[in-house]
Amino acid sequence: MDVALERQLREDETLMEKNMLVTNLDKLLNWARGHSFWPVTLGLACCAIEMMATGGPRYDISRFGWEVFRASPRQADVMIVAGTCTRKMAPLLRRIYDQMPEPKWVIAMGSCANAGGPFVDSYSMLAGVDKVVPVDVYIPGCPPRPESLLYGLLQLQYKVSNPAKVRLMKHGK
Amino acid sequence: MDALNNVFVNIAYAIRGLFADPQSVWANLVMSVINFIIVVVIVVLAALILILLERKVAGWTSQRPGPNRLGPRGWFQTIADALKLMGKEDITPAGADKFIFKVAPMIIFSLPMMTLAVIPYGSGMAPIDLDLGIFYFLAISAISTVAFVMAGWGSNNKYSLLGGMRAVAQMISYEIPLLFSLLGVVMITQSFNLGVIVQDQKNIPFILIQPLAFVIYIIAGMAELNRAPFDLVEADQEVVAGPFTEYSGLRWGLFFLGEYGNMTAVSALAATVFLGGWQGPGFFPGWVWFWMKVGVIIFFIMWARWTFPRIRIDHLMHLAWKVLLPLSILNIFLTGLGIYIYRLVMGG
Amino acid sequence: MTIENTEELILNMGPQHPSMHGLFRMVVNLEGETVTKIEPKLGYLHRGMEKLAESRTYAQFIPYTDRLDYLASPHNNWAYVQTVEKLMGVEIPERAEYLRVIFGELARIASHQVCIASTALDMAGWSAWSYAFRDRERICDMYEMTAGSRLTVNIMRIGGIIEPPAEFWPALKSFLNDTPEMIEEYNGIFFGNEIAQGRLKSVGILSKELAENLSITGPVLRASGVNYDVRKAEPYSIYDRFDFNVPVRYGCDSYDRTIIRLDEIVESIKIIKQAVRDIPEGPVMAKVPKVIKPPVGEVYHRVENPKGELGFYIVSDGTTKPARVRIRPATFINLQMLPIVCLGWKIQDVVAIFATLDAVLGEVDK
Amino acid sequence: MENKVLKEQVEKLAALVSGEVEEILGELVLKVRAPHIIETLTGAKNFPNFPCDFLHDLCGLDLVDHLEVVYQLSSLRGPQRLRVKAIVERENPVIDSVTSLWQGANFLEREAFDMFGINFKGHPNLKRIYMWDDFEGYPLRKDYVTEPIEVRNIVRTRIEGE
Repeated sequence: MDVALERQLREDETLMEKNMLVTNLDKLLNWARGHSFWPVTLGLACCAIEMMATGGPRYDISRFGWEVFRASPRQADVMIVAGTCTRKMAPLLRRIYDQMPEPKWVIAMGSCANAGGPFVDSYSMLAGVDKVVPVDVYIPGCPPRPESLLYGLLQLQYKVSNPAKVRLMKHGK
Repeated sequence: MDALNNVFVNIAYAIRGLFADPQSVWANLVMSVINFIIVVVIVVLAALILILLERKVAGWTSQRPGPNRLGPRGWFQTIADALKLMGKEDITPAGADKFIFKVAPMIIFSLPMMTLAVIPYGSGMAPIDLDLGIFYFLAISAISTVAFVMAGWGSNNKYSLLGGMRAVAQMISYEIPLLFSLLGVVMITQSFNLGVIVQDQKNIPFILIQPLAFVIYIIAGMAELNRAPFDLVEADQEVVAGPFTEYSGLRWGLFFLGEYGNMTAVSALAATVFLGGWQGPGFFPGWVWFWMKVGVIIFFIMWARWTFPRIRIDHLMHLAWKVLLPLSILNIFLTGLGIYIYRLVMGG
Repeated sequence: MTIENTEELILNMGPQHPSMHGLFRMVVNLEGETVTKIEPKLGYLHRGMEKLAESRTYAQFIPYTDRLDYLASPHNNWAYVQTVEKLMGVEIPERAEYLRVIFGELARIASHQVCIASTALDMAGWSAWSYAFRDRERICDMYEMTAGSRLTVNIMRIGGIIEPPAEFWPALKSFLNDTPEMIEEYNGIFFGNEIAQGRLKSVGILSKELAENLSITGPVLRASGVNYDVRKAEPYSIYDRFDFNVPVRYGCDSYDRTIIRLDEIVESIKIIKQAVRDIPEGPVMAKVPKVIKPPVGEVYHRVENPKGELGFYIVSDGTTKPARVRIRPATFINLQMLPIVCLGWKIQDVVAIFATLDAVLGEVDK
Repeated sequence: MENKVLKEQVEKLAALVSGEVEEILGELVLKVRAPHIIETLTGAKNFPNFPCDFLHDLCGLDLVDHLEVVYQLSSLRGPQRLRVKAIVERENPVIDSVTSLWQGANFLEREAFDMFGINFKGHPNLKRIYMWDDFEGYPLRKDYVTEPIEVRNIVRTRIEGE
């Protein structure tokens, strides 16, 4: 990217931060959102067990305040797609996503959810949930370790709390 | 000590003193507004603290640390949660009965404020000193059943409907033993006034005279609150979230506030009626004693929630109608007998 | 007065539902809270394993078996590699057999712990869930030392197994030492609980005759009073060398289906202790050709998976890829009891009965 | 010894239903034509001393020129095992359902129908079990070509009621 564009982007960001009335409120809300992800229980396959283990005593996702797994998508903020999404499941996955209230995020946990994983050439597989829902964080692994999930959530927290920085990062900076 | 004990009462006097006539309508109105604000603050604060406490207790029972990242020992966690809930989208399902759907959480939220207004938090510290305190308390808390049904029906969701129906069955059944368990105390004190009941426990808290009633009250109270092991109404594993399934954002947050407010109210009544309310063996001012007693009961309720599995619906009904109700009637009978004998002996 | 035109409530549970253990879906007809009809619907996790096997070499398919019943992945590896070994006529070294038994039984314990945990969780027993998961982590640690993975271990090879590192043995020993206390805790927090017993006892009766007719296997069958365990009836590997009992219970109800897993944990510990005592030194891999090319033929082999009998039916056409791999998933067949057994019980019982089946959707849907 | 007695019985049964008996890797395999399947399985279920009365598994098998349905039989009371194979035409794969003998065949037959398109006559609820209802083709047949990834990635529309 050329220097001029980068400068312009940075100026845009500073302008927004300085001049928008709601920015401070936004900051507060983003801080709150980043520290209070309530995932919807969407354990699809093997990764779900690691997701449960993350909630278990050893790894304890509750330290970060993210242990409130909501059964109803209406009360959830994050959809952790833990496992294989088949073509039969895909429309339902989309439906659960649609039922979640804004703002919402999606984490694709595991190779299958990222890109189909080892099953990608099977007749019943969808090659990654990003064909169905917009994914914010991809966590590789088959299945990812609980630490990976926590790290992925921390990355999402960073993304949510610092939208300006992430917007710049999107342009390679 | 006395100064600490009466700090709030004195403040109230001081405020009244600002008016020309301390007992004028205007003074009463201002005091009512202040009382109302205090009760709202109690409900909201209680919910904020209790939600964190609940998560800590959950961690403790399952050998986890619980929230500890945000702020000192995780104390800001609920603040973040509350702020986040405020920022969420508010969804009203297309098929919902919109008016009922929107009113239900407000009703739930308003009930604990109404009930907590009659509790004496310290000597002379009842926001409203009602002569029919217990009666009023029970009457108001019974309304929550209606709110649950409204939420269940209004959502136009099968899980919600099922949860709402469960709420009716459960809460109406447990209303009766709850009421009867308190009657023993009323018979002894000859008063519905909560202040009088606390005064009468100067020497001995009623839990020692009425242990059976206390046990019945706690069990029925837990059922009234829809807390595990009686949380059939919002049983995650069966009816997703019961009547709250379709609620999102702040509306759902109101349900949360209402739930924890109700928990505070039921525990406060237990502390008042059975544990001696603000009466304590010194060391602390009365209102500190009161909240400590409330805290112990709340902790017990939470502990039970995270330890026990959920009871089945027919066992639930069995427990209400065939165990608790006869026991509470027996308790009333025994109390009456005791009062009779006491009068005979003391020559009353 | 009779009310006419009443309607049953048709409730769709799943595929995304907290008590459905993944992506199981059932359509439940309810009369009040009572179940009048259940229709299970599967396939939301169908990944086409059997088709994939036809385009993979024999060795390449081992990691896929991990993802069948992901709670007991060594068992799936074991069943598959044994089937291939049977087809090729490979004899594997003694030490490898012992190690396979150790890992298999560890997997059984881990799987049963999850079963107990999820049964408790489906009844909102949060503490019991976390206690069982806490203990399971230690088994995951042992997997991790050996295979580098916590869940899908891919630990076995055609002709042998991975040799565990030196620190595996002390970890195993300390785990075995702590097991009596662990079982005591499960008993105290879950099985001894009055409410849990009330929820599970004499609920969801699966009679012996029905169980046999429905081709049910594993702990569910044994909880219905049938003393049948492949490890005893048709000892594969070296199970004939160990002294252990097959736990059988005669209650046929949900409670027995759950607590029989605790009994099996006790027996598994017994087997592991004997295996650790007797394990010889030596190689852990047999001499197997680099390119695995079994002769033309077909073979069916089954092992006792924690959930039931896991069978592999492999047809070879003499090439490096199997012509057909058929997986007999135990819980898929066990699930057939659900529409029959649940009739007349409350919706809460359906959740509990489903939990006692210990269905793992990876295996059910393949 | 047991195996010998069982073999005799299987041979007797084979003669009755005009099937063939083989022994593959120590296991008895009885091959029959599709119309005889109920007769064969009833016979196997009622063997005098070694009844093969437990349906272990049922699966389809594609042998390019014809399809087969493979039944794995065993017993909970003995070591006897028997594999029965029913030959089904590829063009018109029809066979009698064995749900009347074993209720446990219900899901297994649905699976074979789903994967191979074998039609089980008399099955109470013969619908696709794994794939969705309007899926085309029978995936486990050898001539089934997996759709390219671009096609598979198009999300299908939800069927009402799901």
